[in-house]
Amino acid sequence: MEIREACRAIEAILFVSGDAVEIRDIAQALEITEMEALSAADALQKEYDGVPRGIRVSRYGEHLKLETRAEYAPYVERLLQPVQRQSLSQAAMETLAVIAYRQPVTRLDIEEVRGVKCDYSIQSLLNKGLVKNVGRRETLGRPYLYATTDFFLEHFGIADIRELPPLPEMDPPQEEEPLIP
Amino acid sequence: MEIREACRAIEAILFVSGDAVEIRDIAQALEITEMEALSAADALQKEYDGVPRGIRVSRYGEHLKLETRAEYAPYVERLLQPVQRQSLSQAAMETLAVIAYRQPVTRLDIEEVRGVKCDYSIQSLLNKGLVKNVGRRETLGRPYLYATTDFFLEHFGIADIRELPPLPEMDPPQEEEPLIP
Amino acid sequence: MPIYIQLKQFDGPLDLLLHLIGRAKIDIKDIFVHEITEQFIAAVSSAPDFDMEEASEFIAMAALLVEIKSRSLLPKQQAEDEEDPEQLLIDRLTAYRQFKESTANMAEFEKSARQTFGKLPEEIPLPPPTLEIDGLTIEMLWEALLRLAEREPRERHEADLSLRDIRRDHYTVENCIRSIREHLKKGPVPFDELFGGKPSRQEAVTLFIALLELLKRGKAHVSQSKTFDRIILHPGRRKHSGNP
Repeated sequence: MEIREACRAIEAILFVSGDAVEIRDIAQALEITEMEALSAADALQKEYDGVPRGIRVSRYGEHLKLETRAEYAPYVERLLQPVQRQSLSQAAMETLAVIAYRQPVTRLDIEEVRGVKCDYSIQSLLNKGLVKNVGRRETLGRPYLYATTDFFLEHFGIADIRELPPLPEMDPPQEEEPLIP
Repeated sequence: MEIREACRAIEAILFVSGDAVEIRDIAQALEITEMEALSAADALQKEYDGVPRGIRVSRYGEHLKLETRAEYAPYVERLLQPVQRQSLSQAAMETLAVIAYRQPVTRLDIEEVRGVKCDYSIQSLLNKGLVKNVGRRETLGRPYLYATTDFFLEHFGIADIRELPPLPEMDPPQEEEPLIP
Repeated sequence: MPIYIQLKQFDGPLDLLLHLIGRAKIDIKDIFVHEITEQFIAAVSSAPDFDMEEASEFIAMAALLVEIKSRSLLPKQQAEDEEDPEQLLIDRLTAYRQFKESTANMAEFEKSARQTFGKLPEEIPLPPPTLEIDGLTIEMLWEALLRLAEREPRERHEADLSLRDIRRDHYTVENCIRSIREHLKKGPVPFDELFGGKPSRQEAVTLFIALLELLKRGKAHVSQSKTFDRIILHPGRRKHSGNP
């Protein structure tokens, strides 16, 4: 068997096996000597290292193995576990806005501003990791207090909640009722 | 991402996943367009085919797969017990042929051609992933329509359904050559 | 010549018919010229593995064959637009044979595809999934706030909770407890005197919770001489006089 041919056969064997294969076993399967198998393996290894490749041939003692280069692992991970894209509903966006600017707030505080029940949108923001529970207000019923998370800051690329732009100035119609601007 | 880099990443992805991977998923993982993924895949395929290699990149419809070249099967089999594709029964093959050549078809269409009930063989083809449900025909009873999958292409080693040879000629009476000898 | 045939060998009546035609070495269109019909009926009726479930298709075909045969004995009385059942059957057989033959090609493809091998997937421990949220921008947050502002203002009880500032609670239960205990050091105190001039709702609620907490801890007790009379707060636990 020619060395080029042996290279090809070794490549096929290593690929199908996935695991490390002993050089002696390869020689036996190809009906060549171990020396010949070794030099074919060497040639194959050089070939793989010559051009940058996504996979490479590694030698561990008397074993050969085909494996991925570490630098491509992130792509593999991203493929196996794709980033989940989600978007916020208008309702969730409003709830988030109230929490962001008034934190910490209770569900009732939010509902007072929005004028609708907010259990669902709070739950959805909690699930998405944008807000979290930061304790309870020590009033009747000890309601949960909600605030934004580090993931929220990360998403907007800000270090601190105070970096959120100030609310737009609007002339409040009544002193006592500073609505949301 | 540069095309060379994309090639390497695709190579690593195909190696790790072993199974056929959808081009769309690769594009997503590499954050490139499907068109870019396709041209990188093309380049990788050419690179593998340029020099004779023990393995190759095969394309089956919208899927890519890394697999051994047929010439090296004997060596692989001598050393390892590779996972063999199961061959299909005659009944399953007949049903599959009707679906492949006439897709999309309903169960009744297939039964009309074969003259027997086909529930069982359709179900078994569905289970094997060789055919899929592609909607319903808008006629009485809204029957399901079946078509072949990319795995069908993989099973038969063809890149595209158009590579199936045309149906055998209808006309010539074969006096001397009985169908079933 | 009797024919012994196992129906199970055949994928339905068309398959059996093709087999008989093939064995007789005739063309499909000569099916009614030859004795195929008789052979088919004989095969079905003498089948040793006669299973009603599977044989129904064979019987239906036998009936069709007999019907076609008997029609041919009668003078033609077929309407123009009526399809000739004999021609229909011949067409079906021809189409079926096409597909049946195509399976030989497919089997060839399958065979050569079996010469290539894949690789088992690697087992990879995965990091926790990452989440990305689309369309969440500061502009969108603002828009949401503006929408809220445009909405009909509802009655607001606590003006101090404006969106303008992020403010801590003014009143905490702990502070209120401390202030009540200060009051109690000087002796019993009427409950309403605990509050300032015009307590906000938050102040009233917090004080009341603080009071309940003190009662629970046994640091204070209350008395009231009659309903709706002033509630007097006393320091310490109520001393039981023995009355039930």
